[in-house]
Amino acid sequence: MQTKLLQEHAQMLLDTAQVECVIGYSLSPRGLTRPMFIYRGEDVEQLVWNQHSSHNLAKYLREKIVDLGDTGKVAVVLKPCDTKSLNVLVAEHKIDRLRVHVIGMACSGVVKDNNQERLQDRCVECEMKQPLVYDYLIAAEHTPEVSPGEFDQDSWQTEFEDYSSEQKAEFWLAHFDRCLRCYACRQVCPVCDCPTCLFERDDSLWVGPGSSIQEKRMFHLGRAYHLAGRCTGCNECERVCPVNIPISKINQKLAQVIEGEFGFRAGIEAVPSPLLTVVSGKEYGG
Amino acid sequence: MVSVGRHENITLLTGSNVESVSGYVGNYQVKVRSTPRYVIEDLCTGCEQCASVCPIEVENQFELGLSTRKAVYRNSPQATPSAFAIEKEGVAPCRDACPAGQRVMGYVALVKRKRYADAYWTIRRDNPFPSVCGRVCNHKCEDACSRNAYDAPVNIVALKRYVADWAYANRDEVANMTDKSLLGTPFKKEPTPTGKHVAVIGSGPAGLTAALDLVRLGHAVTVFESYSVAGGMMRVGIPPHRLPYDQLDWEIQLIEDEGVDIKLNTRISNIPGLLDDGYDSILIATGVHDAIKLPIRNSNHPDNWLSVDFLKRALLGEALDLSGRNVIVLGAGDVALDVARTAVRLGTPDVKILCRGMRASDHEIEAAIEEGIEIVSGRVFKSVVVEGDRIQGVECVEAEVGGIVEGRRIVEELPGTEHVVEGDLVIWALGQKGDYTFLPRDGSINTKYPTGIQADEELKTTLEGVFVAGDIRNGWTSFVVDAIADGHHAARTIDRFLRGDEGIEEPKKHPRVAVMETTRIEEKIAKGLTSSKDRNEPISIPPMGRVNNFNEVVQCFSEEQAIAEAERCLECGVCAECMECVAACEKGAISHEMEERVEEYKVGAVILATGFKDFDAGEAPEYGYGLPDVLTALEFERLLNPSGPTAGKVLKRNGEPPKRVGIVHCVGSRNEKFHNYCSRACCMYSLKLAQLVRDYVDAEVFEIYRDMRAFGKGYEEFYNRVADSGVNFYGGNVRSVRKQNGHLSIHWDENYFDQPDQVDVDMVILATGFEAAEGSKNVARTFGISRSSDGFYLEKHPKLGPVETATNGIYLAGACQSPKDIPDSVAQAGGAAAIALALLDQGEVALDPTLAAVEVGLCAGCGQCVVACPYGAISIEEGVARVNEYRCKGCGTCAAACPNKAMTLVHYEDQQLIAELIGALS
Amino acid sequence: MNYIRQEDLHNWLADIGEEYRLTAPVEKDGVILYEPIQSLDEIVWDFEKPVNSIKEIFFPQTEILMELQISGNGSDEIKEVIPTEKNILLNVRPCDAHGLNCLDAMFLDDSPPDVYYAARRQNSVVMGLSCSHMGESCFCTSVGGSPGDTVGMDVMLSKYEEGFLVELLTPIGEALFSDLPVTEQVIEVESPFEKGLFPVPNEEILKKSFDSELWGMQAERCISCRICAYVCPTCRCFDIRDEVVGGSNGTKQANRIRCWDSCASEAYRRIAGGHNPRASKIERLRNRVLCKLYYYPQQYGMLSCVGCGRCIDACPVGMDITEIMSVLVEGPA
Amino acid sequence: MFEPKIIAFLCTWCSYTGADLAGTSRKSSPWNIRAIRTPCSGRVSPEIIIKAFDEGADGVIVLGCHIGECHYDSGNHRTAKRIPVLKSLMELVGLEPERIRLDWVSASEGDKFSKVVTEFNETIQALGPAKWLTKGVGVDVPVLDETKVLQREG
Repeated sequence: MQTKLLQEHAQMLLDTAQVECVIGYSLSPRGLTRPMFIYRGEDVEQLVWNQHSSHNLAKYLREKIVDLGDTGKVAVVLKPCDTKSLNVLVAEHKIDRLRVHVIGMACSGVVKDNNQERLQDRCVECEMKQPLVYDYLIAAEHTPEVSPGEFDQDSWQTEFEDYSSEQKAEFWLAHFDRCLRCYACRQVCPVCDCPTCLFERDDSLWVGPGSSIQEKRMFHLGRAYHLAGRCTGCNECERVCPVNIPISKINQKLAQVIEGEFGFRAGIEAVPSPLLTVVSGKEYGG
Repeated sequence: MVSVGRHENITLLTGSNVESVSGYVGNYQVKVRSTPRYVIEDLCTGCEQCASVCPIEVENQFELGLSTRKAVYRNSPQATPSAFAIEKEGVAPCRDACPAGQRVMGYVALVKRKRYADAYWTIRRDNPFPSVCGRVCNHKCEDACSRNAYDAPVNIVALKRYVADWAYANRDEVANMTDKSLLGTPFKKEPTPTGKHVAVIGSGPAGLTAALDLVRLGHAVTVFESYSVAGGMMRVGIPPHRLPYDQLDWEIQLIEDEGVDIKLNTRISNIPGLLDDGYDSILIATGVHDAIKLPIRNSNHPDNWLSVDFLKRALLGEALDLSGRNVIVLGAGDVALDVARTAVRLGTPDVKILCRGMRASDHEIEAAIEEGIEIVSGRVFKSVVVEGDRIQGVECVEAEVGGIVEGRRIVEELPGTEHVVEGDLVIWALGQKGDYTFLPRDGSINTKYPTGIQADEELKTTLEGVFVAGDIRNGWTSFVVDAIADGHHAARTIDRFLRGDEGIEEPKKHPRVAVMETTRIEEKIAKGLTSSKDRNEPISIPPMGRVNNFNEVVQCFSEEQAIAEAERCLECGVCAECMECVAACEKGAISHEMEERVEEYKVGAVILATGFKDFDAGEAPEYGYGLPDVLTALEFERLLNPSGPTAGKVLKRNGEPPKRVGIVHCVGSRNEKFHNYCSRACCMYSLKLAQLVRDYVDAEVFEIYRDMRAFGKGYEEFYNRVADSGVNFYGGNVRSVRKQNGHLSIHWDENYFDQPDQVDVDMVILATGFEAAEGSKNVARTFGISRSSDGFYLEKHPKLGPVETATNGIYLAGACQSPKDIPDSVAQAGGAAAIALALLDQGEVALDPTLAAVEVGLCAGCGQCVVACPYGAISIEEGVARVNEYRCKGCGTCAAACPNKAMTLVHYEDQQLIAELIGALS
Repeated sequence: MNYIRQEDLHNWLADIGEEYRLTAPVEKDGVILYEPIQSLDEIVWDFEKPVNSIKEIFFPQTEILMELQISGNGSDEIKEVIPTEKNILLNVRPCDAHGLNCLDAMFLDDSPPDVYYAARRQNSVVMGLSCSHMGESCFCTSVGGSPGDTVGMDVMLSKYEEGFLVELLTPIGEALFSDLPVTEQVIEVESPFEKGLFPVPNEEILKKSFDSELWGMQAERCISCRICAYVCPTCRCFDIRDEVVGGSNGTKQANRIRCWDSCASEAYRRIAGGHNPRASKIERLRNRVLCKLYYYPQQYGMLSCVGCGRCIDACPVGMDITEIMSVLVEGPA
Repeated sequence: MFEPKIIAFLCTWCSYTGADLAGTSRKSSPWNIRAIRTPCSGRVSPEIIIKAFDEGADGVIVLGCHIGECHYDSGNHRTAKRIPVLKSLMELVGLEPERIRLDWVSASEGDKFSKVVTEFNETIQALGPAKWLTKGVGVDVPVLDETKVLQREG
C-alpha cells in the first residue's frame, strides 16, 4: 500500500517536473532491497517500500544536489530515523533544505539482513514512527508483526560497564582487529562526509594506511568522536560492516554522554551539536 | 573636564549605553543607545531655574543619598556637560490609564507644594472641566495607581476636586494669571486666525473640549446646542447633589471667553447644509439622550417615565413634586441612582431600585441606601401592573444573576418566584441610546451596527469633513473623561483635516509605563521619601441634612487633608510632566518630546574606562555601617564638598562636629571573606582624610591599619607628615565597630605589643575598597574581552600589555582594569590614548601571524569551526570555510573542532604539535 | 582415491602445526574469516565461504617492503624485509585457489616476479576443500570455475562420510602427505552443478560498453567504499608509501610499506597535483568490471573474476556484478 | 619506581606562564611532565590526545585558563566540553579515565600548577603503564628453517 502511494506521488513529482530525481528503494535481480534513483515518470513502478528498506538515503542527498547544479530539486524517501540525519545535514549547511522534497514514510521498523524475522536492534527501542520533517507523508499501513528480538541495549551496557578496563580493551581490540579498513562504515554514514577523511590523508599524519590494530583503533575512535552529537543512530555503519564490528555501541555511548551533558539529541531539530555551540558558565569539567 | 567637554574633537555621549560592537580593529561599528536628556544641551545655561520650580524631589545618588535633588537636575555644579537633564522613569501609571492623559503626578506634586494655581493649570492642560472630573469621574487613574500594591491608591479625584474648588474660589485671581495650561502644548491664547470655520453639534464634554482646542489653534468655532443650557449630560444628566452647576458654568464660561461661540436652543437637522453655509468642518457630538424602555406590558402607560427626561425636567428647574408617589426605578447604573436620589429630593420617601444586578460605584450605592432608597436586585421585569388607570407596581421574577459577559448580565430566572413590587410611578433607567434622526436621509453619514455612527480611527465619518466624537460615536453612554479624550482627539484630527501637514500631531507617549514595584515602594516609604499614611476620604453631609435639598453631598478636602493625601503619591514617573520647568526656562531649552536614540558610530579603537564600584560596607556588618556617624570614605568626601549635603562642614548626625574620628583601613580588601586583593588607594586616601579632619574640625584621629602602603612618589613623605601632625596610628586588624555607652567603639587585634586594641570615637570613616563595576560582565561580553577572577578587565599581559586587551583595538584605562589611585589612572589613560593614536595614525593594522587557515580542498563546509570561533571570524562561503584574518585572534579552537583538520592554526599546525608529541615521547 | 579419517587428519595437523603456521577459516563473532589459528579446534569445517579471501596470506593488506635507517651522514641502511613464515592453508575454497592462480599470473609469471609474494607462495601449501553446494551468491560455474575445481591447490580435500577424500595435486602435496595414513578407496565423484547461470560478455560487447550509460545507472548507488576490492580474491591493486616511524638522535627510522588499494576509492587514481582521471564513481565502477572481464584477460589470458560472489554479499548497497554482466549482454532489464 | 610519560598541553596565556612561575618560585614539579605549549586549551583537539596515547603516553593533562578568564573569551569553554566526552569515549574502549585530566591554572597560580601536575603524576604512577599500546592478537610465527625449504617447481 505504502509502495503504491509512494509510486503515485513520485510519478506526480516527476511528471510535473517538481523534482528532477527521486531517491528511493528498489529490488535487485536477487531480490535485495537497495537504493534506486528514478528520473522518469514511467520508471516509478521500480520503487518499493518494505521491511528491508534499511539504507539511509539521506546519504545521497548532498552528492545528488551537487550533480543537479545550481537549481533543481531532488525528492528522497526517508524513514523517520533518516529524517534526523536530514536535520543534521541541514544544520551543518551540507544541504539546502529548499532543494529537497522529503517523502516521509511512517515506519514500524526494518528487519535484520541476516534474520528476516527480527527487527534491527535500533528499531526495537525506537519510539519514532512518524518522520520529523517531510514535505509529503505516507502514513503507515498495518505491517505484519515481526518479533522485536531480545536485544536490550541497557543490559548490554550495564554488563559492559562492569568490565575492567582490560576487559573493555580486550573486547574492542578483538573487534577492531577484524577491521578491514574498507571504510564502508564511513562511506555509508550520511553525516560523515569530509572530502578527504582525516584518517586517510596521504601524509599519514594521524594514521598510516596500514592495517595495524593501532591504526584501526585510531580510525574508529576518531570517527566516533567526530560523530559525537551528530550521529543520529541510523546504525548503517554497523549494518554494512562486513566483519560485524559493533560500531554503533560506541556511537550510542557518546550519544548518551551528549544527552546527559547537554540534554541534546542529534537530529531532533536542525541545530548543530552543542558540543561545539553552547557556551555557558557551567562548563567546568576537568 | 570642562576642557574635555569643550574640545572640538571630543563628543561626549552622556546617558548612553553601548548596545553592541561589531567589526574588528580599526573598523569597529559601535551601536549606542542614548536616553534623552529632555533639555537641549546647547540652549541650557545651567541657571537652575528649572530645578527651583520642579516639584519632584528624589534621592541624590551623587551625594550617596545624603541629600535629595529635583527631577530636573545636574550631578554637581562642576558637572560636564553643565546642562541639566530630566529624569523620566516613564509615564506614570495614573496618566497612562487616564483616557484624557491627565498629568496626575504633576498636579498632585504641586498640591504637595501648596502651589494650587500651578496645579490647576496642570489639570487644565488636558482637561477643561476639572470640577466635573474631580467629582464624577470613574478614575481609572486610581485603579492603576502603583500604591494599590501597598495599601490604597492616592485619592486623585478628591485632590483634583480640591484644586478645582480652590480655583473657583480664587477665580478672580486665576482670571488675571497667565494661563500656563498652554505650556508644552501646540495651543495658543490668541492664535493667528486660520480663516477656517468649524461647527460643533452638541455642547457636551466632547463638543466643548474639541471647540476649545480648535479655537486655540486659530479656527473659528460655533457650537450648536439644542437645549437651553450648555454642558450636555454634565448639565442635564448629573444632578447637582453630585455636581453643582456654578463651577461647571464657570468652566464653560472660560471656554466661551476664549472665543467659542455657543448657540443654544438650536437643533441641527441638516448637516450637509452646514457645509454649504461655509463651515469647513463639522463635529457631531450630540451624545446619547434617549432612555431605553423595555417592550413589556403597560410600559407605555403615561406613568412610565424615562430617566433622561425626568432628570432634564428636574435639573432644568421644572417644579416637580413627587410627594406621595411610590417610585420604582428600573436600572442598575449611576443614572438609576441619580434618578432615585433626585426623586427622593423631590419629596417622596419611598423609592425602590429594581435591577438584575447593580453596576454603579459602591460609595454611590451606600449614599443611596443612607437616603432610604431600597435596592432590590436579582429581579427580571415581566410587566407593569396597571389597575384602572393607575400603575400598581412592576411584576418581577427572581433570578440568578451571574457576572457581566460582553456587557450583558448572565441571568437565570427562577420560575415560581413571580411577584409584584408595589409602586405607582415607574422611571426607566436601563440605559440610553442615541438619536440618529438628525443625520441626512441619504445615508451619506453612515450609522454603524448595532449602534453609533461609523467612523475611522481618525474619527472621520463617511461624509467628507464631518467628524464624530463622544457617546454618539459608539451609541452608548461612557464617562465624561472619555468624552473629553474624544474631544481632544477630534480637535487634532479636524485640525489636520483643515491644515494638512501643519496640523498638530498626536501626542507622543513615553514608551515605558513606570509602575513601581512593591520593594521600591517599601524602600521609599522606609526612607521617608513618601508618606506612609492611609488614604484620606472626604466627608459627606449626613442623610438628614441632604435628602430635602440639592446641595452637594460629598465635601471638599481640607488643605491638611489635601496635602497629606498628595504626600502619599509615590511619584512613579519621577518627572511629573507638570511643565513648570518649561514655564521657568527663559531659554526655552526644555523639550519633553525628546525620544530615545540609537546611533551607530564607526571607530578604530575603543578605550574602556568604566571605573569601579565602591565596596558596599553593608556586606560587612562587623564594621558597624548603618550606625549613625559610621560613614564610608566617599560619604565623608561628600560632607567635605562645599556644594554637598552639609555645605562642606564635617558634622555628625546631631549637627555637632566630631571630636574623635576613627578611620578603619582595608574594609572589603585583603580579606578572603570579600576580596583578596589590596585596593591600593585606600591607605593614601585615608591619610588624606585624616589630614582633612585635622584641618576642618580639629578632632583627634585614629587610623587603624593592617599595613601602611605608602607606595609611590611623595607618599611616604606624606605619611610621615600626617603622622607628625599628631594622628594616631594603630596597626591592627579591626574586629568590630559597635555602639558602646554612647560612643562608637572600634576593636581590633593589635599587630604590635604594648598598643591599645580598642578606641572610642564619635565618628568612624570606613576606608572601603574597590570592586569591579556591576556592568563589567556585560561590557566585557559586548566588547569581547575577558575578565580576571576578581571581575576586573583582563589586560593583554601584566607586564608587557597593561593597557591593551586580548581584543585588538580595545584598550583599558583606570580602575576598570584593577584598583588604582588617580595618578595611576591618569597615567594608564594617557598610555591608552597614546596606543590608540598610534594605531589610528598608522592607518593600517598589523596582525599577529598566528592565524587560522583553511585547506580548501579538505574543507567539507560543515560549519563546526564557525560555531567554535569565539570571534565570529569564520564564515562558510561557497561551501567552504573562510577566515576573516582581521577578526581571527589565533586561539585555534576552530582547528581543534575541524573533523578532518582542514582548518589549521599557523605556527601551531597539527604536524608541529604531533612532531613535538613524538619528540617528547620517544 | 585416497581417504582420510577426520581424527587422523586432526592428529597429523597437530604435528605439522609445529613446523608450519596453519591458516584456516575460523569463526569470530559470527563471521567466518581465513585467519592464522592458535588451536585446531578453531578450524571451521562446515561453511560456505569466509568473508575475506585467502589472498591476504600472500598479499597482506599491509606489509613492510623495506626498513630504512637514515642517518643523513651517508651511512644510511636499507634492509629488505623478505617474509619467511611457512604456511599451510587449510580449507581453501576452490574459488580462492582459483584466485591465487590469477594472482600468480601477475605476481610471479610476469617478470620481474614480486619477491614478497613469491616468498610466501614458496613457503606455503594450499589445502583446498571442495564445495558441497553453491552458495546464494556463488557463480563460479559461470566464469569457468566449479565447486570441485582444483586449480591453484596442492591438495584438495572433499568431505566424505566421517572423513575426507584426498586428491594430491602437486609434488609438494605429495611430499607433504607422504607420511599420511590414507586408505585407498574407489568412489566416482560427479559434479552435480549446471554451468553458466550468468552470461559472460564477450570482447566486442565490453569494448562497445565503454561509453554506455549503464555504468552511470549502476554506479549511482555506489558509496565508494573499498569492500568489493578487499574481499575479492583477485583484486591486487596496491599503494606504496614511505612512513617515518620515529627514530632518535639524528637518525630517522622509516618503513616502505605496501598496502591494498581499491579502485572504488576517490583517491585511487589521484595523481600529484591533484588531477584524477577517474574522479567519478562511474569511471571507477567501469574500471573495476572491465578489469575483471576485459583488461586482465587481455594481459594474462584469464578472467580475473572467480565467481565467489563475495562482492555481492559484502556490498552495502546491493550492487551485483552478475547483474552488470547480464545487462551488458542482454541490455538493460 | 615507575616513571610515566605524561604529556601536558599548556595554554600559553595561563598554565604555561603558571609553569614558569612555578619554576621561578622554586616549586617542584615532576620531571616526567612533558609540556606542549598551545595558544589556548581550545586548540587541543581530542584526536591529538588519542594520538598521544598511541605514541606511548601514559597520561595526558590539559591545563587552561579558569572559566571566564579565557584569553580568547570562550576557548576553554570548548575544551571543558570536549574533554569529558573524549574521556567517556576512551573509558569505553578500555583506557582508565584518570589518565586524562583537565584543569584550570591561571598565570598567577604557580603553586597550583605544581600541585596539580604532581598529583596527576602520582595518579598515573599508581595506575602503572598504560595498556593502550598493543600489537594486537597475533600468533608467534615459526621462522623458516633453511634446511627444509620447500621447492615448488615451475
